[in-house]
Amino acid sequence: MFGLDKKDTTMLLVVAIMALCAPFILNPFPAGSAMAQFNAGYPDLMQRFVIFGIFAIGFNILFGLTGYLSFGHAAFLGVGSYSAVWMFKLLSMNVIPAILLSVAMAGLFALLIGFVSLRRSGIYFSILTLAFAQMSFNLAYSVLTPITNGETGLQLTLNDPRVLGVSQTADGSIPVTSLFGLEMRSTYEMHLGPWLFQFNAGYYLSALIMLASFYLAIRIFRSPFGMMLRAVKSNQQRMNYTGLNTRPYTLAAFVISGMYAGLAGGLMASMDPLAGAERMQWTASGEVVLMTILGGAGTLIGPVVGAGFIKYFENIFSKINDNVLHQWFAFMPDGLEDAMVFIVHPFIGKGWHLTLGILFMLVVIFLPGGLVEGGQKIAAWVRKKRKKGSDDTTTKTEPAE
Amino acid sequence: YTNEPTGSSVTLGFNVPQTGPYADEGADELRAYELAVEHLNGGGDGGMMNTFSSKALQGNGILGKKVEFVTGDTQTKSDAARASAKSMIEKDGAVMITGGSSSGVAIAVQGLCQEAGVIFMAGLTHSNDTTGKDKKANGFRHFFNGYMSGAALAPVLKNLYGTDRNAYHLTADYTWGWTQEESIAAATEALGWNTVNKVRTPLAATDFSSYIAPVLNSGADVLVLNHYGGNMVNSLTNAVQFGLREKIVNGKQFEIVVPLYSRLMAKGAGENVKGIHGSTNWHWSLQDEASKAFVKSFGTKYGFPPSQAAHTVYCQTLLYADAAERAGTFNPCGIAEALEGYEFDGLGNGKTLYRAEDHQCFKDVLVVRGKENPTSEFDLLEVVEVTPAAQVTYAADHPMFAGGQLGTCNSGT
Amino acid sequence: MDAILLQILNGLDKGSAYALIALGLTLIFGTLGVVNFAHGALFMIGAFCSVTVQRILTISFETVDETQKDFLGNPLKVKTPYVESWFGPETGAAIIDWSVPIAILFAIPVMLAVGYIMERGLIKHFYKRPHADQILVTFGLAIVLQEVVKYFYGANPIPTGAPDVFKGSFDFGVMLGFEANAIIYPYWRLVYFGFAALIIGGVFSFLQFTTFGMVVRAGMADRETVGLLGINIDRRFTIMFGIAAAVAGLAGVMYAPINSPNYHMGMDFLVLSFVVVVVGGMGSLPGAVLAGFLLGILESFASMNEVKSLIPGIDQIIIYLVAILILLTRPRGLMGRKGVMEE
Amino acid sequence: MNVKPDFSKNANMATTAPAFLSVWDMHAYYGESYIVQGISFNVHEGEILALLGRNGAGKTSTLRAIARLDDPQVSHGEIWLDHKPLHNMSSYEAATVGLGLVPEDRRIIAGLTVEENLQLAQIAPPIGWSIERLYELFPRLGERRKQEGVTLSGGEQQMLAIARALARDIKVLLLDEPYEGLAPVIVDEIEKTLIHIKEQGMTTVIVEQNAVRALELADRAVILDTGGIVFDGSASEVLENEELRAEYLAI
Amino acid sequence: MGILEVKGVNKRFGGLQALGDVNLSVAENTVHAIIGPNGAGKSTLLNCLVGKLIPDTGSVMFDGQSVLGRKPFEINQMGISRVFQTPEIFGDLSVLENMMIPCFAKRDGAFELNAIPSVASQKDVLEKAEAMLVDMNMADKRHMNAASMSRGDKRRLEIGMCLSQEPRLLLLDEPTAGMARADTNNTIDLLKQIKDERDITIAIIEHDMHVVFSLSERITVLAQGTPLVEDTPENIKGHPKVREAYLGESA
Ligand SMILES: Nc1ncnc2c1ncn2[C@@H]1O[C@H](COP(=O)(O)OP(=O)(O)OP(=O)(O)O)[C@@H](O)[C@H]1O
Ligand SMILES: Nc1ncnc2c1ncn2[C@@H]1O[C@H](COP(=O)(O)OP(=O)(O)OP(=O)(O)O)[C@@H](O)[C@H]1O
Ligand SMILES: [Mg+2]
Ligand SMILES: [Mg+2]
Repeated sequence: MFGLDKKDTTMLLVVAIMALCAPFILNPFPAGSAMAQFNAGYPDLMQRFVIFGIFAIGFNILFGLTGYLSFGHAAFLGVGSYSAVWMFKLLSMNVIPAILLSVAMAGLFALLIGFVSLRRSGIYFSILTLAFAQMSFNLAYSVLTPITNGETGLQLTLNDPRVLGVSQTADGSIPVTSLFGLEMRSTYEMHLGPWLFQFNAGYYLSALIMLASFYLAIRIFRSPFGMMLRAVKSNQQRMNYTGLNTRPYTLAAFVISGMYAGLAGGLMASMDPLAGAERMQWTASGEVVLMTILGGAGTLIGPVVGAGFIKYFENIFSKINDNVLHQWFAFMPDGLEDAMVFIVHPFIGKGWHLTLGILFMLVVIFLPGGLVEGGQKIAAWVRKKRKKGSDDTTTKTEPAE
Repeated sequence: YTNEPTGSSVTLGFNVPQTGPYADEGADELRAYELAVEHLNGGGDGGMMNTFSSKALQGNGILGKKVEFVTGDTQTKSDAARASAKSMIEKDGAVMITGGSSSGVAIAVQGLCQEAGVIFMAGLTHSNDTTGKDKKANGFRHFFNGYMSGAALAPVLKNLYGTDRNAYHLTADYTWGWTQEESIAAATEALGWNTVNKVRTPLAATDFSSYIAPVLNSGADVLVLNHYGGNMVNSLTNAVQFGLREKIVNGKQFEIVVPLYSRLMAKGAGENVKGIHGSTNWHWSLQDEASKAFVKSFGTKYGFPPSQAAHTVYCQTLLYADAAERAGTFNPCGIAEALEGYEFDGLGNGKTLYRAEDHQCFKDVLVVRGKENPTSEFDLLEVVEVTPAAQVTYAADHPMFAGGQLGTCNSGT
Repeated sequence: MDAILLQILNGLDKGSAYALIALGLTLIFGTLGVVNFAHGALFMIGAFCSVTVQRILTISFETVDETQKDFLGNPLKVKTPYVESWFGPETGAAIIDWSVPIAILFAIPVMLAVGYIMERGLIKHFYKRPHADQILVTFGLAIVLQEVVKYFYGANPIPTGAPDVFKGSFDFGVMLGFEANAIIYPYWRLVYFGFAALIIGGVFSFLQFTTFGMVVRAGMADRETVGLLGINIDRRFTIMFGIAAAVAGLAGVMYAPINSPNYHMGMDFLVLSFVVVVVGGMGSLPGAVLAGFLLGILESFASMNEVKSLIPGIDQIIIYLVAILILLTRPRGLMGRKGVMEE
Repeated sequence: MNVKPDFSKNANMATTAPAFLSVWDMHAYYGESYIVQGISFNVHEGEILALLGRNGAGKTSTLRAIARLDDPQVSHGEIWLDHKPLHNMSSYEAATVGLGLVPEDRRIIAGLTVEENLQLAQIAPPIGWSIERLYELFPRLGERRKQEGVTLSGGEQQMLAIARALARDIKVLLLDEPYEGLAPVIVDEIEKTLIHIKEQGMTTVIVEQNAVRALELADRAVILDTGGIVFDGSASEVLENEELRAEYLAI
Repeated sequence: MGILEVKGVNKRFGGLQALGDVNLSVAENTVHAIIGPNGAGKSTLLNCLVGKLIPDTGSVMFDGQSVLGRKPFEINQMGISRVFQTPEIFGDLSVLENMMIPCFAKRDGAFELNAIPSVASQKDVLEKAEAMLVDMNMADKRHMNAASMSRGDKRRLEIGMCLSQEPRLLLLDEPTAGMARADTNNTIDLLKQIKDERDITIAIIEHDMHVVFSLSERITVLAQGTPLVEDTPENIKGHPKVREAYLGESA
């Protein structure tokens, strides 16, 4: 189906179903229960999951396939966001032109930076991209303030010109982003017993775009182009002496992944029309690197998983405070309750970084190849164990010949 | 309206930096929030509820609903702060968001609250823009701002250092720094001071030596550090290291001024703050009844005196609750109306006004000095002057605050 | 003229910090080939060694002073450090005053131990893993180290002064015939500069004049073959890592009086130190040092007002701009070796 | 196919002379792939053993396993060298008790000069031939002592790899295709050297595709196929046995 | 006028004259062998032909066009393919993929953004690659990771990759080194066959005289960077200087 083989089709369908049912899947706990803290099914976080998913998928096209580790991809995300917000300010609140401009601008920017940076490989390439991104960030924060609004970030105001639209709504507020009239923030709430599920227009738009991006990424991975990129990673020298020019291949990969980042940036701004310089900082670039590695670089679904993992911790764990802990452990006797709170305390709320750091380490140490590959290995191991139980012949790989 | 509380409780969102350089400030804010909630729900000794001029609060929550709260981490990044605030609004049903420790974050979250239709009570934000060009109908600020710092400091500086001075500004290169630089330069120039140079320093700078070294040679005899947080700690430390304060320039003792002071920063800069002047929103050593009551209940609960950030957010929580009681509703528009133009006393800075035109609060501003002989680790600043509110008040259409529109209140319907 | 001299001096000093951090990093990154995102954290731990020694020396007992009141109006508890009561107020105060230099002695074993544990416990398993994995694990470690420090010391910077004799500044200008105050320089920064020179010299002579450096380089290029030649390369890697940790830590110890240590200071330096190492050229110690000084000096120049008014914002980007220019004109940085981390 | 040698028929295993290097029932894996499938053979002191077989038969893997490199991993079996249990050692320990391997892809260390490559071999004791003596053996290396090792020509690299092994005082020399890429005259030279060091008591295992040459040099031969031993006997026996040569060596 | 004309090529490495005034003419559709002692400059000469090195002086013409100053991939697209002395393959890719890449390069040129259709849908390329694998006798390894093949197999794969490009000039640097005798013979046959079927010219460097003499029509002997003689195999075999400097007793 869709020009994919069976395995890929299944994967795409699974991802599609997960994405479309996310409001249910991510909200397993009844609202108001002690565990509700772990629910992630609210519009903003769901949007973030898929948007960062797009960002990471795109990053993986470059890093996973070619092995070129860019440490400046956040710059494209930032450019995308700024472009989108400017589009909202100047043209219209419709998200389509904004997203298109984001992708185009990010692509252009990526072409420029990629053209220069790809003259070098390995760590030298990484540092070049880092340097470009940091320059963009520093300039966006200071001298480019007229364009970026500096530290405060670019926001909509009540006096934006907006050619195809109004500066203010009738009641004197800033109009909201929409897709031909469908407001991105409009949310349908479904109460089902104690559960509350939220279906948000913006999320579904983002999810559909994510699915399209994911589909495109699968196609790229399975295409001759994808194979060439893996060949670049494996042996550039052989590429050259096989009559293949590696530069346009890597540049194309760089630009494509830059456009993915721009798309993510544009979507982010479409969901929440604000663009801040810190989106371009090296830590933001580092974050997408971590997402990709954590999920599994070079695997298709890994980056999305990694993105979800990090965003979940950032948004859920940081919000757990001692009060919540006391609620959880309320069933315990007082002394024990306090002890538990005391033990858990350093890892939640302001300690969420600590938990994240520890998890990073645990994942790399015990699941080399990232969450996805680790999961596969565990699954294979379990399968093998089960098989071993039934018949006791070890599978011997016959050596060649 | 958005997140109308239907049950027996009402949820407030406390959005403070819990990671990153301002984490300690954020932690202090959280302490104050918890204290405020305790007091609102009738626990503890009531703190400033007893000294507050409005008596609408009963100690039975707000409008009879028990106050609950959720916390989040702004990371001192606008994106993260907005994400955190959004989750409070979308997931936890918060009716009011408050907190923060930088102007960028405050402005970003204020914008969000305006769109979402909840009240935003800005925490620590000192930029003129928060209630200037970026003011919003749903947002209120209790903290003072760059202009007020200038207005409060100028007379003191005049008394101390005279009218014939050459000032050299080092300014953090982002919007807050610029507004403060503009305000202070204007205020000191009005005294007759000459501004020798205004130098912008990168936000990411950690070592300011290359900016400080040329100061002495520039003919300046006063150095103004428009820095906050780690920047300020480092630039002040560097300036003292270079021995600027021992120098005589133009026949005068060289001086350093740090317009925006906080006790936590003073602590970070250690001995270097001794004798250096600046302004602050509030200080625990104030001897009015309200301040004493607050210090007492905070100090008893946590074992050390509150910071100005703690004071600010505590006041804002009480003020929000009070406004809800007076308005009889949690509807943001009702609350905004109750707060607009509201005048009160008994929260530590004397008579205070929440001006309707820009939602800026006007109250006394403190000029402080690094203490020469501190008696304890908290006793780092001493109040030199309490500048009365009248002296720091400016017209709502003052050019430094021009540009934005307050807009109309949004209740999210 | 004096302004230029001043900025060169400044740059040398800034550069000595950069060089020192980059030197430690290049031992791990350029030589062992491990992308160590925890290097900044090692620097930070070094700085906190200073803080810790200061804290240990000022451990105090409390006496109640009825004449003074604390913030709650209770009688004030006055703290007196034990060292002051043991050695007398003056000697005691002097010892506390010298806590940063004393911390060097404390930091050496601590940092060697940290480096040893880190290498044996973690990094050892990552030599053969992809750089991506190294990034993830060391980044995780960096966060953990940071957060642990934050848990115990808070997020606020902690002032850690240099000994009194090194406070204040020295007037170079007068020595060179300029006006007074034209070129001033804090004493402690001179000390730092000297200290950096000492450490750099020490590490160089250890690695250049012994076969140790050659063996480690060979081991990184091809562990297997070096093992076949009877060399226990693991042990040498551990030693190298320990040295690198110690260099990073000592850079931090001495840096504490320059800027008050805080838990995230390592991250502030991290990106910069990677840039310095790469601009210097992978695998080259002299390259890292040279690049450190070069970037330090250029950064100082860029911060001059004359330059800034010519090119606005130049001081914000100078380092990155120079890095880009150098990497584009010299494929392997200033003095990089062929084949190190080019894939 | 997994052919286990039949020890009872094996004249060699039964010999009374004590084995100097002894491999017993060795099994080794690359990750999941089972490559060395139960190999046993002995080498006597001062003997040259030719280890032969087709591409992919497992010769290199066997040598690597004996040298205790990380890959392939020996899962079972024992390796003894001069009464020392190599199977309990790591590769550098094996090297210190007297094992020397000349790896098939030469493994000249990048970034080091010719001389440094040799010096590297003499850092850990015991030390064998002096560097000067090695230069006498391979004058080309002496001429290029300051050149970076990896820029040497293919044959020069091979010389360096052999020289590096001799720079250590070893008891057993494992050679993986030592003649590969060498000009015929040089092959002659090296052969002479091997005979020379054999006379001084060196024990050698040689893997070589040029089977005839290897067999002419060797005392005994072991033929591998798909990870198992299919022949173990004297070298001349192989040279004479048409069938064996045709089936496993295609000569 | 040969398809490849090398005139007056010089190349120095520091103090070392690696190539000194090399003239070489390779006639179209012949097999031309270049032999010579180790370090004679044979590989260096090949490097100058494929753009890896640029000669200090001299000219290199392929089919009437100069190759100097062109990038390696451009030279390859002109029709020159090269097999390296140490196998250069795509280690992380499967054997089949390794074989497909040159087919793509042949079909699509130096760059083609073929990002949407799947590899599986490129039937022409797949078939060609599969056929080549069968020719190279390694069809059973098609899904193996190329890096985990034995060395001889890697070399055969590389030859196959170059052949599947259908080059006009094939440069082989010791293609059969380390290859088992049976495969060596196969390779010789394959090369002969391909040369006859498709108008292909081959320049080969080899130390294995069996290969050299069974394949080549002309031989150039290179010594110390300069051509010593160029002649037919029969004459070279008997040439006293060549025997002395290169072949040794074994020839
Ligand atoms: N790293 C590896 N991972 C997996 N399999 C491997 C690896 N290295 C070798 N093999 C497999 O092990 C088998 C034996 O390989 P080995 O290199 O020992 O053969 P060999 O006899 O030395 O062959 P050659 O004469 O070609 O060098 C081959 O089938 C090869 O594919
Ligand atoms: N990059 C380089 N720097 C210095 N010398 C080099 C470099 N590359 C090759 N040489 C030297 O040039 C000479 C010719 O080398 P080349 O590789 O061409 O020899 P070759 O004829 O291919 O020998 P072999 O048959 O051993 O492969 C050798 O002596 C080698 O050491
Ligand atoms: Mg082999
Ligand atoms: Mg060669």
